[in-house]
Amino acid sequence: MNLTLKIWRQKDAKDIGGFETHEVREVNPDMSFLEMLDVVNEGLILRGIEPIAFDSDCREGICGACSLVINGTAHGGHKATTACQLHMRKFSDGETITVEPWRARAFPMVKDLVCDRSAFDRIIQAGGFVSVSTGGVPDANAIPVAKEDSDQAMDAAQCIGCGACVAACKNASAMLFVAAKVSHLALMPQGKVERERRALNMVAQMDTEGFGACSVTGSCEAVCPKEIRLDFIARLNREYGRALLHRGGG
Amino acid sequence: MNLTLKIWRQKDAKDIGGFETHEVREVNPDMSFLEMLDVVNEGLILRGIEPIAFDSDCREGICGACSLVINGTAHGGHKATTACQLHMRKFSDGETITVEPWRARAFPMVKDLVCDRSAFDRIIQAGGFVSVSTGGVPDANAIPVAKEDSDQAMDAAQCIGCGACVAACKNASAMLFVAAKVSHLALMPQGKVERERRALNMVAQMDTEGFGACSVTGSCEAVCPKEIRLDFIARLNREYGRALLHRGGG
Amino acid sequence: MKLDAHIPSGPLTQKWDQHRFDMKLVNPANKRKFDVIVVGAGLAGASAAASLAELGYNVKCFCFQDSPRRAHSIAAQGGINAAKNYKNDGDSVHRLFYDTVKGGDFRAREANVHRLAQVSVSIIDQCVAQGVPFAREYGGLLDNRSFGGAQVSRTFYARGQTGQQLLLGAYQALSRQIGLGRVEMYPRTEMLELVVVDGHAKGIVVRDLINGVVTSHAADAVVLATGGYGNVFFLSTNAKGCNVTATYRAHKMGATFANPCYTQIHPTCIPVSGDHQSKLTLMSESLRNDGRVWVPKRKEDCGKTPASIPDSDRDYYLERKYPSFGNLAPRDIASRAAKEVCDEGRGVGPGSLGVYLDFADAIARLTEPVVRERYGNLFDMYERITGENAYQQPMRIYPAVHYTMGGLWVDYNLMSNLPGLFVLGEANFSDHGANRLGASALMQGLADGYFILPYTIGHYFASQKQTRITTDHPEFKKAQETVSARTRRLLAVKGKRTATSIHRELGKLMWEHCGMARSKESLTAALQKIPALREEFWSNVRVTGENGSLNQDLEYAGRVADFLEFGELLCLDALTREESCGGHFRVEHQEAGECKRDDAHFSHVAAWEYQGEGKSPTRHIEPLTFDEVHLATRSYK
Amino acid sequence: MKLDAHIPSGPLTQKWDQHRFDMKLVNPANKRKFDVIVVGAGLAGASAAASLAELGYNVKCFCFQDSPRRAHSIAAQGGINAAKNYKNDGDSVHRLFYDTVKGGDFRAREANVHRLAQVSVSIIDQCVAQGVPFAREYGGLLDNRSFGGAQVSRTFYARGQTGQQLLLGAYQALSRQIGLGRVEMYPRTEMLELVVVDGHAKGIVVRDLINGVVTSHAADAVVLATGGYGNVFFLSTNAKGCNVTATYRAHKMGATFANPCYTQIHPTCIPVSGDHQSKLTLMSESLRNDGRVWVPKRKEDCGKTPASIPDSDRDYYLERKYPSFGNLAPRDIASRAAKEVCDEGRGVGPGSLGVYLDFADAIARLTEPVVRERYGNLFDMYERITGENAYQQPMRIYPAVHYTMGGLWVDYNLMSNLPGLFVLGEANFSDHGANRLGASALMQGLADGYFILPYTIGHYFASQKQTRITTDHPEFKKAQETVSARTRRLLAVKGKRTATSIHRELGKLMWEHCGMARSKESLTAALQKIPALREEFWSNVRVTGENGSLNQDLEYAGRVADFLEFGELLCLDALTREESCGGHFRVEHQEAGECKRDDAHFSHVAAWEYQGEGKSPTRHIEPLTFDEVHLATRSYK
Repeated sequence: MNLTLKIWRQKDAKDIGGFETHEVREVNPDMSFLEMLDVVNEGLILRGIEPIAFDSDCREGICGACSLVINGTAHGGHKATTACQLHMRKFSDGETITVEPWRARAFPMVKDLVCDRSAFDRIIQAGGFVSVSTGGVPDANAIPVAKEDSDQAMDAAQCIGCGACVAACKNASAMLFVAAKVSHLALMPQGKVERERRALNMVAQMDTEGFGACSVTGSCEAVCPKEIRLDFIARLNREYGRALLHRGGG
Repeated sequence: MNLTLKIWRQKDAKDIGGFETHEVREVNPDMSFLEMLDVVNEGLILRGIEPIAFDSDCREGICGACSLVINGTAHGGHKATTACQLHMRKFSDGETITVEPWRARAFPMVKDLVCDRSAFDRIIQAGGFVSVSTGGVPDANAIPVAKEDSDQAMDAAQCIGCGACVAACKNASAMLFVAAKVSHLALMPQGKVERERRALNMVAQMDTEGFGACSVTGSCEAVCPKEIRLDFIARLNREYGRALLHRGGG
Repeated sequence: MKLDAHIPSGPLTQKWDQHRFDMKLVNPANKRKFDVIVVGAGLAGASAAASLAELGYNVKCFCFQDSPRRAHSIAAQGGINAAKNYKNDGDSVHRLFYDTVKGGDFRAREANVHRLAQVSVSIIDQCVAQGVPFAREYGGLLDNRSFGGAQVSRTFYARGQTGQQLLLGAYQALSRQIGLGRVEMYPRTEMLELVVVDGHAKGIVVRDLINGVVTSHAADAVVLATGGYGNVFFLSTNAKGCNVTATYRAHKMGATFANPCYTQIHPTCIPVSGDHQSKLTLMSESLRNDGRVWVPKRKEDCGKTPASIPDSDRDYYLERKYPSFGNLAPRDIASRAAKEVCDEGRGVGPGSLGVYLDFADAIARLTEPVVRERYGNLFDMYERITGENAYQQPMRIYPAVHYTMGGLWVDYNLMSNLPGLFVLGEANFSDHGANRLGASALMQGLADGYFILPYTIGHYFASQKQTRITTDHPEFKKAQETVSARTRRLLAVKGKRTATSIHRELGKLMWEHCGMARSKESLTAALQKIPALREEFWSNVRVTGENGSLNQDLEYAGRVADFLEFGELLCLDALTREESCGGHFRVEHQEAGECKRDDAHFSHVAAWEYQGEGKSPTRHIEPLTFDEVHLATRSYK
Repeated sequence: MKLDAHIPSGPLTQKWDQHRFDMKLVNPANKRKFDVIVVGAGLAGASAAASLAELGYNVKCFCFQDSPRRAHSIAAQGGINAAKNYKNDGDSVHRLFYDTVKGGDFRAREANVHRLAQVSVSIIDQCVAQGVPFAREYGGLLDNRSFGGAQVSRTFYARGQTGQQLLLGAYQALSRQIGLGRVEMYPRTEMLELVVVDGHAKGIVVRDLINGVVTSHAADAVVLATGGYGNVFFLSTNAKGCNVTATYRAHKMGATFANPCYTQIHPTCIPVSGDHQSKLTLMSESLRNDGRVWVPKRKEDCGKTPASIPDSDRDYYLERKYPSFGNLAPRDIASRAAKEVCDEGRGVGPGSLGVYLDFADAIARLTEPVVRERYGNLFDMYERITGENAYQQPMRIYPAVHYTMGGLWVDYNLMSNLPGLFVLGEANFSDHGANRLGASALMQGLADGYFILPYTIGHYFASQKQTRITTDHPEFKKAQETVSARTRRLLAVKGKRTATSIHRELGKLMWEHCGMARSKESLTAALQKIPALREEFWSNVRVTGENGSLNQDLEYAGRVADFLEFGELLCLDALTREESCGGHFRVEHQEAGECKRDDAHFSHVAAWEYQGEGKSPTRHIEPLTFDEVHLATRSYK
């Protein structure tokens, strides 16, 4: 198949950037989207042109590195699919495809399709953990956890931190990301102990990083490659409310 | 002492059945009720007549096998006493005693005084357990249990599954039986983990088996040889309501 | 025949761990290819069936009761031992091991007993995880009490209904597997034949007790967990339905029967009150923690009301004879001491066959409410049966047959000499030697089912070239024909005595000739009388009804027929064992009224091999060696 | 050079405890005086960095990804082993030890493996305490499953994303320390040189990938946890970024590289579909618990739809050849068996390089919803990649490079022959011998980071007279200059081939000459071709852009340059090891198609010492002795 790519190029954070058009010939429909970009890049290199910079690593949908807005939708809009697992058979011959980076104030641009998502790391550093150090913990079976709770916690814990939720949100809110971690840990007895401190600190850091407010449109849930549910945001709001009530501040 | 017995005889599940009268002479007042029936049966055998079939095993009030309605009351109406522990000194010389099986749609007749109580087993199979497999459990002292909770759990756990509660109930309800197991397990931390699933599944199975509804007359409590209290039914209702609220369905 | 116990080599404390490692395993994905039959649903059977199903085996479980929740394990009152040392009073695996070997009068295998003691701690953890409501202290941790034969508090309990709660735990685990479709449960179904193909146990033939239909079931292994044979004495604390049929018929198919003469007489039962009695009722041994046992010092006082006998005229004979254990002397010792004082004419109550168990001091010390909390249900039970109030007057107790230490011979893996036939719980002979300590039966049943068989059965499967047998095999046809012929024969006698009357006669004979005291003379007499009684049975029993429906008379007659053969084996074993040990007291072998063992000649297991009807069975021996515990005269003084 | 593994004396089971006692300690108040560099933030790196910071050391942690949460540990699907024996199916520390030694084909150190098995139980406790949502039973306790190469269920898992959840646990522990200011984190930063001063590792030189700035970092110890070298084969299940650069450059500074020829080919990957492919995708080994592997018995049937081939015409070759392990045979065995049937022309799918993994029986037995619950995410992934629905037709799978057992040589303390240089996780060679068992990689990574290094690093600090080195030291300048020169050289070639095309050519060469089967002939050929390809690279590669900004082409070219040297070392090691063992199959050394070890000559670790460009490396050996596990032919039949 043959395709036209309209790809965002931007030399560095200071550059203003813009779309560049590339014609791609003889694309194998079994290729993944990133493999298609690899082929484009090899062509560019041979022509002495710097290849298109984009993040990727595991290429099996779990590391959360890849971060392309494809045809206006984060990861391209296929259910539970990251860009690296999107295959070209999902596109039509002759199609024009636009490729852009995540765009959000809290995710500053680096180059081309690469942005800086370290704000997510700082939110986790603010409280997205259980404060146990190595050693001295009870036997793993000492505290039973209801399967339903554990399953729900796992639903939330699956978040790969890709940032698609932010990219998809008209407010560039990080609520789904924060909600996933707060819910994961609040659902398990191990994490309940410091649930209030955690919710307060993570929300405060989220605000500091400049993410927008949540207006519950559900666009985050729609693009999430791990199908993190919107109701975790409701849980985060409850956790946060509970924490405010018990601890004040906020 | 001499007695007249009016005993239910029924060849098999299809037979219509009816009362048979037996005169019994020289009954020793120290005999248990079942030992008195043993004597009657030996007499029948020697006359070439099939003895009266009835269930019994431990004959010390704990296995729950015996299941006689004596003078219209399950187990004969003495406080905390199964038929096998009822002694003849509780009857008067010359008395006429009627003996019938449990009667309930969910306990189909088998023969004479024997009925089929396997519905109780199926209710337990639906959820009357803690889902732990052998091995890999925490140390027995890892989770403290308040003595009061443990004692209450034991009050409920004493149920011997005889079915007198069903036999005594005008609706043939199994609520006391189900309540005892749900309460036993819900009262202890080990059982709390799956309390909701358990309550929903056991009640659903109880309904499937064709037991009637509970109208809280207390006749079950009155005949229970282990004095399982009516307030466990209130607890079951709370557990069930809680489960419906959290899990839906029902 | 050579009986190889397959005891692992290496130091005693490491045998089980090393063996668990050395045993072959069945791959998890392959377990579903193996079918296991479990007969019996008491503690051992239910725990085994549940655990095997959890591991992935296909399990069929059979019981004669209408539900697996009714097996007689449910009646155990007192408790279950475990070497947790929660009381910090000096218990340890080694001490539980030592107490059990000594308590068994040095007639058990050291390796088995040590494993039992090791595994005991896991059992308590397992049962608590299942939700068993063991007694707790106010702080929320588990309570313990002491029990006969032990100098530490290592017994866990749930009021006076420990057996019930443990059985319900195992029953619930089993029910979970039934609900998941991993165990097929057959209640009201009695095993009548074991099927052996090429020397391996490959299935059973059963009768559906509701409709009399006889069916065959093939499997890769058969597990018998069918309890003890105490009802050979007719009167015992066993349930009415307890019987020797499953193990005895396996014996007739080649499984050796070990130490049948080791029977336990429990010292604290409610005395016999008349000829009508269908069973005896145990009063939990735990009562001996606070009750004091006595009889009048003088015969003349025996008719007086106990309250009227001053302390100085009472003989607290256990405290006198065994000062360090006192009222907590082991069962065999306490039983014989009771017999002794009654033989001296100092017994109390009807027939002078009783001794007092007196709580007056305990009530004075602890108050009546405390005594009621500890033992209320036992006092109530006593009152229901005797019509007497034990808060106001002493209980009367007397020894009664309670437990049988003998059973099918098994090796360290709990496998009988017939490969593929495993035997668990009271049905095997393995861990208690010649006398069982209190609160150790529940421990052994659950150890076998939860923690031993699940390992050893896999080793059998993985070591064998498996040949798949179906119920079309001629051996199944043959076994079915045996069953039918037996039924026809029983129904055809149409004699003049009930099976009950013959069973009662057998029981009386066994009690008198082979009960608490045995002699060459009494045993020789019994060995003449039993065949005659058997002859009487087959020529004069009356079994009513027909095969095709629920026929409790027929079921029972079949079991009595087995008791009539088995009783002879028991007496023969007692005659051959020319020593006294534990529950086996040969009057010829005593020293100051105590058992006198003959270690030089009888430090062995006697396992009997069936040789066919009318032929004497062959006695095989498995020597017992004691490397850890020094062989010594057992003393509780 | 003498390689001393510093294995503690004493009985195997007590070595680690004794060693922990014997090691010197750093006073709590003094720990803050020590700086530690950790390179890599996967399971081993993140757990080490977090644990060291918790202890009080100053930690700097570096990773090339944009966040430490992305390391390729995250992609491990199946689970993590631990000898908890929660399933009561026969597991123990000894069995996990034994399985691992045997699974590694007797080419690992007993002492290391035993410690790993011991520590495994603590790992699960630790991860649960962190909130890792492991799969649970309804009763609330942890679930386990079985995994390739094991006959017990000892694998803990979190759906098909165990690696993700464990990594996030370690990442969160690390994040906590970053938040507390105890770890300085450097994402998007690549280590390019190790700095050695007076024989001790004293720091690293790194490149900031955003702006190309090269900086030096001094420390008292350097910890490499930089993963494996599977991408030397170009196509592997590794992430695109995985590379050998950190370990190879340390090797060039003097660290010996052990057993590079031990590479693991994973049997259950999605087959290659075309030339464009950038990586291969693993389907979790857990699928083999319920899926059955087969190919047609006859070549002629290979083109048919699988449903049209009757059972009698299918060859379930793993079940046939290895009946006791069946579809759960270890990875190397299962991979070679797949190659064998494909070599016979019985492969299926494109290029006939595939075998079926069929769930039809599992769906019939368990129902589709149950199969969906167990493996739904894997079936979805399969469908995303292949467009095929594996509920309706069998999956096609084929072996692919997955893991590398070789790595930098370390002693028992995880320290390389360069004092102060510690190596953890897949980057070292230590615990898996010649083949790794399923679900053991996560175990080893976390064992090293949480429970081993935190003890041994203190011993190093406390045993040395510490000399404080700063980045002003000439060795740092030298290393910085090496980096700059290399960068300039790469940018200067301006040739006609992309780094990708040369890497792809190297990978194909490695796979064909040194993949699932190796021979003297193929290896000799490879050793001729690789230098030529390296020559081609340095004369004809095209690297675009400049150093001063994000330049992924430059980063990649530097890594390919190292692969081009390292591949030669790998082939040399394979040529020198004249035996077959585990993942190293030399066609000259086989017996009935299985590996034939040569214990007389090759029961040792081969550790290669770099001698300078263009010179042959020196082969050192560390003999392996087996005191606990009897050396035997590894059989899974």
